[in-house]
Amino acid sequence: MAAPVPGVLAAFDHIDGALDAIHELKASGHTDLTVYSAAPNHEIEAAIGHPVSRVRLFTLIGGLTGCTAGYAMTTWMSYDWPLLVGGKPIASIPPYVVIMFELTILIGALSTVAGMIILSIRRSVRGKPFHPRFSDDQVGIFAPCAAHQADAVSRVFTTHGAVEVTREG
Amino acid sequence: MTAITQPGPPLTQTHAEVTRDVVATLGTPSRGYYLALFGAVGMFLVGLGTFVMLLKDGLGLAGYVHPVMWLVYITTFVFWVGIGHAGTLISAILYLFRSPWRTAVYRSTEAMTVFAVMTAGLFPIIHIGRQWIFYWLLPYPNQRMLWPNFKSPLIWDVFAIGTYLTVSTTFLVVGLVPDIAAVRDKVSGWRKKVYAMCSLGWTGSDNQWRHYTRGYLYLAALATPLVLSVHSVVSWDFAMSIVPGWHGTIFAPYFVAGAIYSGIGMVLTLLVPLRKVLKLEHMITEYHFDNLAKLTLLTGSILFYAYLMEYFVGWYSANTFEQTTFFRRAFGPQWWAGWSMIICNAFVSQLLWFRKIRTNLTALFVISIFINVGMWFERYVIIASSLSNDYIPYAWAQANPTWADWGILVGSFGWFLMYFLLFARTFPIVAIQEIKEMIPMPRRKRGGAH
Amino acid sequence: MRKLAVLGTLATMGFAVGVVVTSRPSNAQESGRPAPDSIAAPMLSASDTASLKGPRQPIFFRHDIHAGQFKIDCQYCHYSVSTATEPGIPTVQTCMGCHLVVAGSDSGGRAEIRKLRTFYNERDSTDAPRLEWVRVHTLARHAHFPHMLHVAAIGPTACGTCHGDVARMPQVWKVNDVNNMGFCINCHVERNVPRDCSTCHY
Amino acid sequence: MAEVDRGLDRRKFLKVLGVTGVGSAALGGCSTDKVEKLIPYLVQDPNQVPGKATIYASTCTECSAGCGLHVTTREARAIKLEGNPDHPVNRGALCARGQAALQGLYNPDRIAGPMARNEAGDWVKVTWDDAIGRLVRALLAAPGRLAVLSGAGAGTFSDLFRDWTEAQGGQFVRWEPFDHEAMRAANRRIFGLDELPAHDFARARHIVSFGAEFLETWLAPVENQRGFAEARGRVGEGQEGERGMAKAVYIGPRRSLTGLNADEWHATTPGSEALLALAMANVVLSERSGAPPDANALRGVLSEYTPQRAAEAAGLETETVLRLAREFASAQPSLAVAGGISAQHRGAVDVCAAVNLLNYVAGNVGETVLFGARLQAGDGYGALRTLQQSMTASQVGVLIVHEANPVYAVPAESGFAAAMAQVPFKVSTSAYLDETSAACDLLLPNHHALERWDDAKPRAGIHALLQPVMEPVFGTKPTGDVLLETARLVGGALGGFSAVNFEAHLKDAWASVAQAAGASDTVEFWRESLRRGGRFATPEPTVVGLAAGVRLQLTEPALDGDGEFTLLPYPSPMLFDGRGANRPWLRENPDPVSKITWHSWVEVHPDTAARLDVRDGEHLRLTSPHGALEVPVYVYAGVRRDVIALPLGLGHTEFGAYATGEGVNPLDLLSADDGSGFLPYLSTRVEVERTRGFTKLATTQGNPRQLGRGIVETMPLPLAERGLTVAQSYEEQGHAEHEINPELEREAIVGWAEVQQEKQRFGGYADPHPKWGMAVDLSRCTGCSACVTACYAENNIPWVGADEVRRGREMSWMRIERYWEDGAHDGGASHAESAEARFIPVMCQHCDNAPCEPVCPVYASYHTPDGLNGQVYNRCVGTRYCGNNCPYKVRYYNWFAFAKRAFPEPMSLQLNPEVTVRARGVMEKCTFCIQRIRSAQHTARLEGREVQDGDVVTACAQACPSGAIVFGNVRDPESRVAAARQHPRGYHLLEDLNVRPSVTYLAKVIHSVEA
Repeated sequence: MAAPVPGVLAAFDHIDGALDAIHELKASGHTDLTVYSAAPNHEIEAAIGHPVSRVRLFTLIGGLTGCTAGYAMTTWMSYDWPLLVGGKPIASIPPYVVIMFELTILIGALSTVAGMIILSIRRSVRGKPFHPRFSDDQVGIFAPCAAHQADAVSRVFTTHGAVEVTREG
Repeated sequence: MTAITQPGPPLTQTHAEVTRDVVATLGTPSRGYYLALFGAVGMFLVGLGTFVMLLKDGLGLAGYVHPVMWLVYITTFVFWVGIGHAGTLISAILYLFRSPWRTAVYRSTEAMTVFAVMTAGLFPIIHIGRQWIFYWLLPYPNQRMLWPNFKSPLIWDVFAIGTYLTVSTTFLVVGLVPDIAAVRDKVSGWRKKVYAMCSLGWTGSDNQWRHYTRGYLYLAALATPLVLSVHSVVSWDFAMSIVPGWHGTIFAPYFVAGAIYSGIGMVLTLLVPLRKVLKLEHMITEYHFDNLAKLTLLTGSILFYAYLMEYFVGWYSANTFEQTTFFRRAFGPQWWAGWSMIICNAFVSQLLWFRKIRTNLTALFVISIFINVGMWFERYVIIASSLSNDYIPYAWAQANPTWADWGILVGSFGWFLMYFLLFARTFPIVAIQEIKEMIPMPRRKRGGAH
Repeated sequence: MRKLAVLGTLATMGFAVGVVVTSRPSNAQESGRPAPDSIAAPMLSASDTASLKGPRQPIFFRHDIHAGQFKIDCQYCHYSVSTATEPGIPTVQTCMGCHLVVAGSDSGGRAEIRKLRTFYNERDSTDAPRLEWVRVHTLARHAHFPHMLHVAAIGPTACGTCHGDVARMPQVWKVNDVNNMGFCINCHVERNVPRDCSTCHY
Repeated sequence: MAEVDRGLDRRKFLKVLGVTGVGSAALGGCSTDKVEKLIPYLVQDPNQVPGKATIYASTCTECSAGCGLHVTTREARAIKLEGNPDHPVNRGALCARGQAALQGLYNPDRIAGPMARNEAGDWVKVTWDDAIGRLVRALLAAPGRLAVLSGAGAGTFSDLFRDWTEAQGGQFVRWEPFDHEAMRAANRRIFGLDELPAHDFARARHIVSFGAEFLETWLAPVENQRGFAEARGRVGEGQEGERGMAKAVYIGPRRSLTGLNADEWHATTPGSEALLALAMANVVLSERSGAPPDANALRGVLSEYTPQRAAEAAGLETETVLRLAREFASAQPSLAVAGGISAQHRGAVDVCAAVNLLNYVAGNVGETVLFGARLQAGDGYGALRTLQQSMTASQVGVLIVHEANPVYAVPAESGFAAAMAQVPFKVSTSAYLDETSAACDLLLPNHHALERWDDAKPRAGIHALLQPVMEPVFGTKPTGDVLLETARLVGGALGGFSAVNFEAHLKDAWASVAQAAGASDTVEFWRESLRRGGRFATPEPTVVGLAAGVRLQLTEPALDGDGEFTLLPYPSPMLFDGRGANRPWLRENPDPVSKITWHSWVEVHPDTAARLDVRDGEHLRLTSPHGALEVPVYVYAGVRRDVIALPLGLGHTEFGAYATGEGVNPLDLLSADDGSGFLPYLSTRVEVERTRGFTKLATTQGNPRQLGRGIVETMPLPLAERGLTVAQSYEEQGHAEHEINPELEREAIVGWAEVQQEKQRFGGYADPHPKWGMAVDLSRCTGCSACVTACYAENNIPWVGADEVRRGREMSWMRIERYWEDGAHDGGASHAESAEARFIPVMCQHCDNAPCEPVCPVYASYHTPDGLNGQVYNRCVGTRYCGNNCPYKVRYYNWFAFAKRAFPEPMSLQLNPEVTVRARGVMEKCTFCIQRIRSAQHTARLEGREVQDGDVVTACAQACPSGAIVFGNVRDPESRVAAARQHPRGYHLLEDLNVRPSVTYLAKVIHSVEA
């Protein structure tokens, strides 16, 4: 396990309390929050204010790669050992569009997943505390902070109705 | 529109209840489940035994005749590919359309998709004459320096089915990850360890959700054209040929509609008993069935239209070959298959105009069985009846399926059900996180922030 | 027909005598004076075959002696190679054409030649022993390889292109996997000759 | 049966085979893990070069026609039989039965060596010395009480056998089932000549057959067929021939293949043929001058045979009889033939005599009926009956049966088997344990005709040779050698037979032939004769006149029994008299008329079938005074309502695995009556009764009608003579315009095709190549199916058996489709009597835009640079998409490992090493005999020249007796096929699909039907 990150972990039953806490912490300079939720939540997203995920770039590049690969593979392979079938040209583009399309989707999808994994790993949750109830019905907020800030942060959490506040590290 | 915008699950449910109820489905299964599983495995073994016989003696064991060179195996292949389509339609297209009713059912339909496509994927291998060299269809570098023929619709099939299987599996797995994490956090012992491994370190952190939701959206966007393309490509297996009764321009939309129709039929067949067995009545409700039934009605009507058009074009073309084919489809030696298809698909689906029937689960189940049978017959008719009387009358012949055909068909159902049952028992069959997304989290103050 | 056979036998015998005569100098190479263009074949006996590459044959026939040392042309024994699709395995009669006269220079060789003579002499008896060479090069039966065209196209080095330098092999082994389509195709691509499927497969 | 040892001597084979192993073995992937052995020849036949075919000339012994053979051997085993182009009878062609002789050679049911019965009556193997010793002791024990029944054709062997028998005071009878006794009797009666004449069909401008199946079994079918095609296929080939298409008329109760090829069929009452022929002769004689002078003497005799009388008896209109007679008279020369086995009723001699008169008064004798040819014939059925009487009377001590199977081929009622039981010692030289040899005491199996020395004199002027083309497959011994060896051991009267063996005897005999021919070098004469296949000369026709005192006493042919239907047994075009029943090629080659394979059937008229309430496949029980049979029905409008027809050839009780217990033998219903010196086949009335039995007919036919799809295009003769194309002919006849594609559309298609073709020229496709093509003249094709067997033999096509044929799985790369043309567009198999048959051989069309090619995922089906539709078996994974997408349905799939079952040892020795044996799971189809193309190209390359027209002849084209098939390079403007492709009658099958086939069909020309 990675070394524990020092900070304060809070659990909320109520979404509005959690949002208020996020806003307040962000206002007080705690931008590096980790917010756990059991389901994606627009309000949390908005509160944290991350830019749009760059996954779409992976999708685009993957898709274009697939399309190109589809074209290149079919055409090259046709000419590598030219064989005539049914009076059609050696490399006949219309049927190859199907292959191009399929590879666009295939590589696009796989690179999207790869993008999701890579991007998620880049901002790792390693060492950050987690509680199983976050995947059930609570919202968890972890604010990494030095020991001297812990009290202030804990206070913000309690004010906004955190059901449980623990200090880590 | 009101029906669609009305959210699915009862609002009284809380996030905790959702987790609890869904995780409960993974508990010790009932005797009924084991019976079903044994039944499925038994059916699979029947298929396996038949396949071994085919490997040993050859495809002649099946009912093929010259010139009906494709029969039950390709029929069943198309049938299973078609089944898959409903899943992707519900999970991807309806996701993009933000249809709220999909959430409760999409996981099961998507699992059905994956297993149906897995089943379908077996058939090209079973069906070819030299099963042991099926990999020659893949473009891999070899010492013979040979490549496959990309002009062949069968190679398109390889790519289409391969892509479809990969993408729909990916889509299913991606959707499962947060739910597995939820299960992980609810169970203990070795199961926890297994689920922990499968959850890929999911915590539901804001960053994970950020990329996840985007990625999921794009996957849905990529899967959407697949729904249309895969069965179009499968239809081109037929439409690209010159067999009368096959080479119709209508085939792609006709097949896609048929695929979705049959897929929803299978969804209904599976969900009606499943929600009972897994006690999910409060999550999968009449509302969902009503919507599924409407979709069935829509695609069934498209199919009805396609049937009419086929006959119309056959007549209008003034092409003697087409005319003969369609005449014999309706009144030839295998008229019973032709009429089964029309009655089961075109006529029975029209019953769904009635709300009473749409919301009556018993009726829906019966209709869904008709749909399954009818759609299997549709492919059988298209394949067997078109091939049995094409251009050269002297070569006409009727095929009669044999035990080897039925054995593989039964086996395919066994194989499919086996996986589906194992899945339903192992992974959340209802998408936990998406249902939670539908249920607003409790607030301290009434009104809320936004 | 019979006349032809007689003529053939006579010609073979004549050739054998010639070989014996011309092989005299090559005896000298054992004393370290190899004849020009002639390859010295090592002294080996049948008991050494196990250590040699290639399958062990019923008669320890030395291609290195016949083709290497004595420089007998491949087509002398494999006579149909330039006219027919099959190169032909020489008949025992062909061997006997020489070995009626040539008895071998060392005891090992003499023993092998005695085996050959046994096969030949007992040819008419009802339970005659059968000479079964172990096949080294086999081509799948769905591939047609007309030997004569390849010999005509490639010329004198044709045999070695696929079979390796048999003239240096005490016991023939498989140098190239001729039953490997890539092996054929490489050559066809290099030489820019047809590689249409139906050139070989029909 | 079980005691018979059919195991063969493997050692012997290996001696035969020598190197390269059995060049067949199924395609089993590339695995070479197995240690294979190479066995060198000890001493090699100098004629055999490994990898090269050696061809020997020989003579066919499958029927009395005596066609010349070219036997192709590879690695010293016969792999293919083709006709000898120098032979005057068959001129290079060969019928299906002749080609199937190979399956007689390699039949696993052949008796492997001499056998005798032990005390318990079981068969035991004995040595040849022992066997001959037994024969010698038996001969010595019964001096002068020897009888020999031989089916061997005329020649040195037959002479030796006769002399050998007679030297011992024995009785020698030469007999074969279809011996045309009635024709000979009639020739005696009318012309005073006891001989069978030759018939020149090619010169005839009008052909009338009174029940003679001259395209299938009558006299020399291959020769007849060639002549028939010549007579009818001259349309549009140069100015002279244009008006030369002969009209053919068939008269008889059943429409045989010959009948189907005729322009008219008259289903006359059985027994009325003589009256009809005489009435025609009467009309001809009275209306036409030019009859030979002595014919005038007939005027009085003939005058009582009026057309009215004949019409009444035959069930025709008087007008029709008059028309038939006038047409016969006006086309000169014409030809009338009779004496077919299926019309051999008790008045058969009268019919033949009447036809003789008809030919005579029309001036055809000497023109198209050529006496002096003296076609070989046996001693006749009467001699067999006499022999049987002496056997019954215990006058025979030793009976030797050679190449005859009387226990099968004579009605059981004759009691021949019982008579045999009276003979203390019976010897058979049969190669098979058939019905007769099974009743014998000693088996001395003869060499197959391809394994032994012999000669043949099938007719005057032809003295052909048979030579061993390979080592014997089994431990058999030539009967000639046995006779000579026996003679040495018996001594005494037989002391004169001094030759060491039959080969020496034959050469001695030929030395005198050489002397007679004035050859100085007898060895050279022998060698040259052997190379050419014999000595061939055309004898001058004998000038014949009417015999003194020609009188006509027609007797109403009597029928046994009082059943409702007249039974018409007819010789099977494939199985002949039953000798082909154990050859799978013949069993699986569909009957040209019924398209049924493997089993027996009974032909019933549709109206009769409706009345009896039977459909195809339902069983009928036939009961005659002599026996009863149960057979599945085939509803066929080509038989009269009061006639039911049954093919001969099946129903063997002993013959081997392929034949025993299969089908029924119609002879069981017949009486053995011998009153007239021949066996009257058409002599019985039967009761029929429907039973509960049902056998799905093993037919290769799907729908029997073309449904207006223009598969077999036809053209009326006048339009064809004007050189119109098929489309123009449709227009001319006022049919809706036969538009394939509108002009604009065609331009678009052609323009598009050009753009596409531009993009095809790449790699190997850019070089100049020939383009192979084929043309089939449907005016010449008679549907005889010789090409089908040729294709099986050449291309290692496995037979599949009745059950698989029922599932349509026959592998016949080339099939002869037979359509009924009766105006009906669909419906069941039954058709109107007026239906015309249309035959068309359909094989892979090698389309330029082949639909089968682009759908193959692995390029197993692709286009070769030389325009072939290639099929790479080893690349095929078996998706069968190509088969679905082939509009001609000419791709055949190996549903099982058919080849394994079809080629048991030693039949596997017949496999053509040039052609891959297909494994299960792969698609196969006609390759245009690509092995022959490649072989010709190899030869041309070694010789440094181009392949020339005629270098490549496909197996089907080679075998075709009608010369209907032409093959060659269509890019060579000089080639015959290029000319055929330009022929106005040329069309492509399903042309509107724009698949551009390489096979061109020439529309069938028909005489206008309005007559």
